[in-house]
Amino acid sequence: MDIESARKFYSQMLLIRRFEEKCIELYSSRKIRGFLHLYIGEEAIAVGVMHALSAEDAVISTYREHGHALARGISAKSIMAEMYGKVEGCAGGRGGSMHLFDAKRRFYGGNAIVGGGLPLAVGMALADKMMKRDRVTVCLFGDGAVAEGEFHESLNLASLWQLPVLFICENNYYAMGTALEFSESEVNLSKKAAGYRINSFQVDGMDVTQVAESAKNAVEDIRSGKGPVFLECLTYRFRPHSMFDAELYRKKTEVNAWKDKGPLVTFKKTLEDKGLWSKIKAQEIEDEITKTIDDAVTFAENGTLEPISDLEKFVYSPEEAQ
Amino acid sequence: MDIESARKFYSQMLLIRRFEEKCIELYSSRKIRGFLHLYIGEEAIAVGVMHALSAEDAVISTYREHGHALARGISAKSIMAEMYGKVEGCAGGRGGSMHLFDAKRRFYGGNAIVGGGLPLAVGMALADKMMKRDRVTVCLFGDGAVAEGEFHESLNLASLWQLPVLFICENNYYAMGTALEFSESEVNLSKKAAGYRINSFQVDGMDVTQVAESAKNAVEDIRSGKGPVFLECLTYRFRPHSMFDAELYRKKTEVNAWKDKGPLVTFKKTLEDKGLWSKIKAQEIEDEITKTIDDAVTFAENGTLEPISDLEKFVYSPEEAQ
Amino acid sequence: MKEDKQTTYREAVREGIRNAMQKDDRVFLMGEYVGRYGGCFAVSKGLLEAFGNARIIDTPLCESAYTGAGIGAALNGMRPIVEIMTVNFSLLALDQIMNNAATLLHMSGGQFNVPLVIRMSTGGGKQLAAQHSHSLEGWYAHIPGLKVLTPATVQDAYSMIESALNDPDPVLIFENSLLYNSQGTLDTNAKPLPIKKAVVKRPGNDLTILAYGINLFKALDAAEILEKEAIDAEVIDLRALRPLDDETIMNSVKKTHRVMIVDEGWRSGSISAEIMARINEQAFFELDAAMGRVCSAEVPLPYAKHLEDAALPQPVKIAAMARQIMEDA
Amino acid sequence: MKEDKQTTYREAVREGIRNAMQKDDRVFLMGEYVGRYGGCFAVSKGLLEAFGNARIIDTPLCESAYTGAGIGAALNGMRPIVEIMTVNFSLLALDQIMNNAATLLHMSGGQFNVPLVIRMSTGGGKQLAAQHSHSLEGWYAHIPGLKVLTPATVQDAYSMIESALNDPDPVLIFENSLLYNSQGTLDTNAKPLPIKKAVVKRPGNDLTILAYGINLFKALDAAEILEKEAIDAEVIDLRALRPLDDETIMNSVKKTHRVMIVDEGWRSGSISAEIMARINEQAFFELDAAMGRVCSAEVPLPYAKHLEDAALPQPVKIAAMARQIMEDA
Ligand SMILES: Cc1ncc(C[n+]2csc(CCOP(=O)(O)OP(=O)(O)O)c2C)c(N)n1
Ligand SMILES: Cc1ncc(C[n+]2csc(CCOP(=O)(O)OP(=O)(O)O)c2C)c(N)n1
Ligand SMILES: [Mg+2]
Ligand SMILES: [Mg+2]
Repeated sequence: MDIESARKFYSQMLLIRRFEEKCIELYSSRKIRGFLHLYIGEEAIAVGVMHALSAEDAVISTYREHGHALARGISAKSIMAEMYGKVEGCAGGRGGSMHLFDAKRRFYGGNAIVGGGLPLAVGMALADKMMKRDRVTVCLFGDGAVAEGEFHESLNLASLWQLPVLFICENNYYAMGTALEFSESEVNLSKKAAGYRINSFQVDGMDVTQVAESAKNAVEDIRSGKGPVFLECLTYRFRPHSMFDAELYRKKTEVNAWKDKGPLVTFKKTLEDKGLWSKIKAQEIEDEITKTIDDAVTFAENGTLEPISDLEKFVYSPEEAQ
Repeated sequence: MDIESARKFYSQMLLIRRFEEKCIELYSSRKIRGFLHLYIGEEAIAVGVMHALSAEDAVISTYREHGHALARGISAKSIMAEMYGKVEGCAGGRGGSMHLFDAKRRFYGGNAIVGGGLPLAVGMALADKMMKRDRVTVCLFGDGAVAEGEFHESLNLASLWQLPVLFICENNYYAMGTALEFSESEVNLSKKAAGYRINSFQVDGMDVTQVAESAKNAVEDIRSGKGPVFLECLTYRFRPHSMFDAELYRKKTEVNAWKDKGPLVTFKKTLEDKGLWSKIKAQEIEDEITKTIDDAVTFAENGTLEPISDLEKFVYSPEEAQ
Repeated sequence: MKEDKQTTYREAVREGIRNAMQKDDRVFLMGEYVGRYGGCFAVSKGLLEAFGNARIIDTPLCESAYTGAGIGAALNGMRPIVEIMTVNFSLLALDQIMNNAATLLHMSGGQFNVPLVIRMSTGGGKQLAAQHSHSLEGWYAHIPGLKVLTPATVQDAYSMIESALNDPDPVLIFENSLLYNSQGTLDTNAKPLPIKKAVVKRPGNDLTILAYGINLFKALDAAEILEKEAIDAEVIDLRALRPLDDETIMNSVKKTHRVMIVDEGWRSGSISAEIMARINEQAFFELDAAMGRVCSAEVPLPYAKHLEDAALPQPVKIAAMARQIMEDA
Repeated sequence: MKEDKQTTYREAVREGIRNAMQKDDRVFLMGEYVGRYGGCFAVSKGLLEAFGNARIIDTPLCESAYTGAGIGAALNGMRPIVEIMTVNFSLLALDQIMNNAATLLHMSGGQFNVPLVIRMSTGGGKQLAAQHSHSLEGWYAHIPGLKVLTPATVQDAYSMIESALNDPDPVLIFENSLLYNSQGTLDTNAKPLPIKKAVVKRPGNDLTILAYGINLFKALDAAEILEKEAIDAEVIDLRALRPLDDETIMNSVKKTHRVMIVDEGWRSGSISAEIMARINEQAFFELDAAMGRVCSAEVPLPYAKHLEDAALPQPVKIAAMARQIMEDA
């Protein structure tokens, strides 16, 4: 690994971590409202996967997507403004935490219906294939989505039609309060995906380099026309499902054991082992991130509220387009 | 095989065949209307499967269910009356060919939404398991249903909760005009089911004894608490999908090759080989069936039409029950 | 549960379920997170401990299959309560609800009734945006074969569980998620009102305001505003959207001759429209003014608080509509 | 396709699709059996041969995923036409339609529009019973973000494909399966009427009958019956259920002062109710009589012919309602 990648991985993961820690604060002070699903513990996946994409590729995500959005390059400012419900937000303040969008970065949301993004990914990829464009569509979703019918229908279509989709299953072992073993008769999810004749792999979702490499290989295979790929990334969310969750369904000891394997500590250790840790200048990164986040909060605070008279705007496209 | 079973199998299969041949006639003379999906070619499955059930077991079927209904013991009379839209029909004339029902025989329809019966079967079996009743629910569906999300969700639940369901997939290689290879990325459907950790088997759906035996074993396993079983029965429909089908999607030669392997010819050959053919007195059976069907038609012809004033009856249960 | 104590709506639903489960072992609860998590709105908290995981069943994420499984279990002698987290996700189960639950009895010529209860949370007001905030109960009321209940009070939150379970046919119960923390008195011995019975919550002479669910309280607030302007509004809690209690509605119209409806569904094709249509059909010449309605704006609900507030019915908007109707003609 | 020749509705839809596909390679057709089978109602027969299987795509049975895939393809620059065999099966795709197609533009703050066309057959009359016969187009018209078209004539069956594809937002087209064999003249050079334009098909002075789809013809038949009784009905083809053409409707009400609606949806919560609500709101004092509606009976449609006929709107029922309205007050 070169210093540049090391620095990038670390700083992106740390940005996500710090950004969300700030979100917790802002949620408590009621600046952010609605549902807030934190990605803390899972940062390596977003960073590793987005690293493998080009600007032309497309991303479809879930309601737990701050990390995906940040790693895709959407600014902390516009994400924070979104959570403040301001016009300057990446969805104009209409989406909030669960519905980040960014046309320029080909980030198609922010889908809060579990499994709802998978058919969209199939269609995006179908369009690329029809138009012979050299693009990949990445679709992220959780282990919980695997039980939904749309998972089944979408994986079948993607494989049947050999579409350029990269399926990223973020298996954090829980869907809200239900452990995987109570959701799935077959808990090996990559095996499940292989049943659709899709190339499937299980990767350590706590290891950013492993995720990045697997994603890179997958994207290469997809671009070379080998059809869709499914990556199951094993991970864990350190925080409750959302801000309303008493975590009755799992033990503190389990959570703590996973925290010890967290993406930031693991990566730090790797860098130390390779003698790269001192070279990435962690404190500098930390300081930059502090500033980025402060700026984001200021930006959001100073943002504007959409006039109420615009409420019905964009239910349909503007008249001139119709 | 004893003569009794041989006679039963043969006469049930022939009844279904002759009954449907009569249906074609009656459809042409506009006595039967709506959609009419014929089972001709697939009779061995209905007969084999129903043979394995007790009166306490339940059946959930599709729109191609004349054979299932007859083999389950619903009278030709009440089925024919149903297709005539008469009160004496097994659904009071409200269902027609696609919606045969019979509470006494625990025949829960006649579901015309592809895949729509699978969740019902899961729930029926769940109830039996909760109430510790020694019953099996059989759910029949076609290869086309396998692509639907409800297939996936239902198989997962049945396996996860170890429910007493027997899934019978009638794989006739086509869903309307779409051959299996254009529907499924994995065309081995029993393998697909096994992916849910369900005991799954592929059987020759043209061979009534093989179906009967496999179903019997499956039902025994289910009763002994081993969870659901999936049987993929390989078969073929000799006729078009419904009465509106130009069959542009398959070749006459293919159809004819399958006809040579049809359940009646195959079974006749088996009986001949075993020296049982002459003993079952095929002509007697044929005569009995002719009479059964004539009687059914007469019964249906003489049936009564429900008064129009009853149109809204049974949208809700009668007041006294509410 | 003692009488007359202040009880939350959440507790009332829970006690309604507990009561039913104690009385009848055919009753069970099934849905996402009803057990180990304690219910996504904490409604079923403690029920897993009380009844065990054979009767408080955590399902995987598969709305269609577990709703369909509820139908199957109901067909096979049980009295299931299926919980769907929010009405927004129920779209995934609509095929089962309309094509099976609502049709089986009629289609089978009366042979197979479906005694199933489906509970879902509904409504906006929590900044959950466009995929978690809709109010589709009025839309569901279009479907023959279903009954649609909308408990607004703590008492109804409790009693309607029993009414629904006693019904031989599928009943949908819509609980406004914003009401779970509301409080009221609960009499667990009270005999449930008939499902199809609207209730006059505030008698009045000048104008009728029809509402249900959380909007009942907004309508009552509006009535207080109007009272100060000497407009005497009659406020009626519809309680059920299917069947509608035409009799209570028409009696009020005959008294006040002016009427408006408040409802959180999108305006076009709302249950308000149906009520207007019926009043037009059954009491047209009783009307002294055009009827009015206050519904949600026809938008996928936005996240930003000020926009969400603007999109939903509010007491001031209700009062304004009432004034307009009073001035008409 | 020559002008003025008699064309079937089926051919008109097909030529509409062919025309669009020839003009724009972003257009493609996707659905169950649209290719090798020739379309379940033979609408797309011949298109596979003309355009190949990259643009005429047979899907497996998975309504939710292929409808969602249509949305995704639309987001990614295509102009998909998704065919769902009948509206009854579209319930399986409702989550995609409401939570994605209808909301994405608003929810994304205007960034992502969804130029998707979904065609479905609708309606009863073929004895297909309770799971294949419903008319849910009026119900779909409740959803903001969608447009809902109901071509009744051969010309509209053709032209609306173009109108729908030119629209930047999701458009649902409902084709009555009973109309596919109907005939009419087709002018392929005619400029399509705006989507939101109701058309007076028969001017009249005594009473307005609003209808759409196949019921337009039943309404016209009723008008002939009424003519013999010296009742001069104005018959209007609504053409679109969302948006509704309030202006044309109100202009007619102001002329005739009596109005009824014919629609094949279930009565409660029907689009007829919404139209009544709007007339009440916008033209109440123009009305000389209560408005009337002829809808489908509130039953899952039965198989038996006499019962199905009884459940659906029919010219004699329409005429009877018209007489009643003429006698009112
Ligand atoms: C169709 C649907 N059902 C239920 C929900 C409520 N819900 C939101 S997140 C969630 C859990 C999903 O778990 P998983 O897919 O594992 O993702 P994770 O939250 O673990 O990242 C549920 C049930 C929903 N949003 N959509
Ligand atoms: C959800 C749904 N989609 C489409 C249809 C229309 N349809 C009726 S039968 C059929 C083919 C089903 O094929 P398969 O499951 O293989 O059963 P087969 O007809 O071969 O017995 C289709 C698509 C339907 N009834 N339900
Ligand atoms: Mg998870
Ligand atoms: Mg088949």
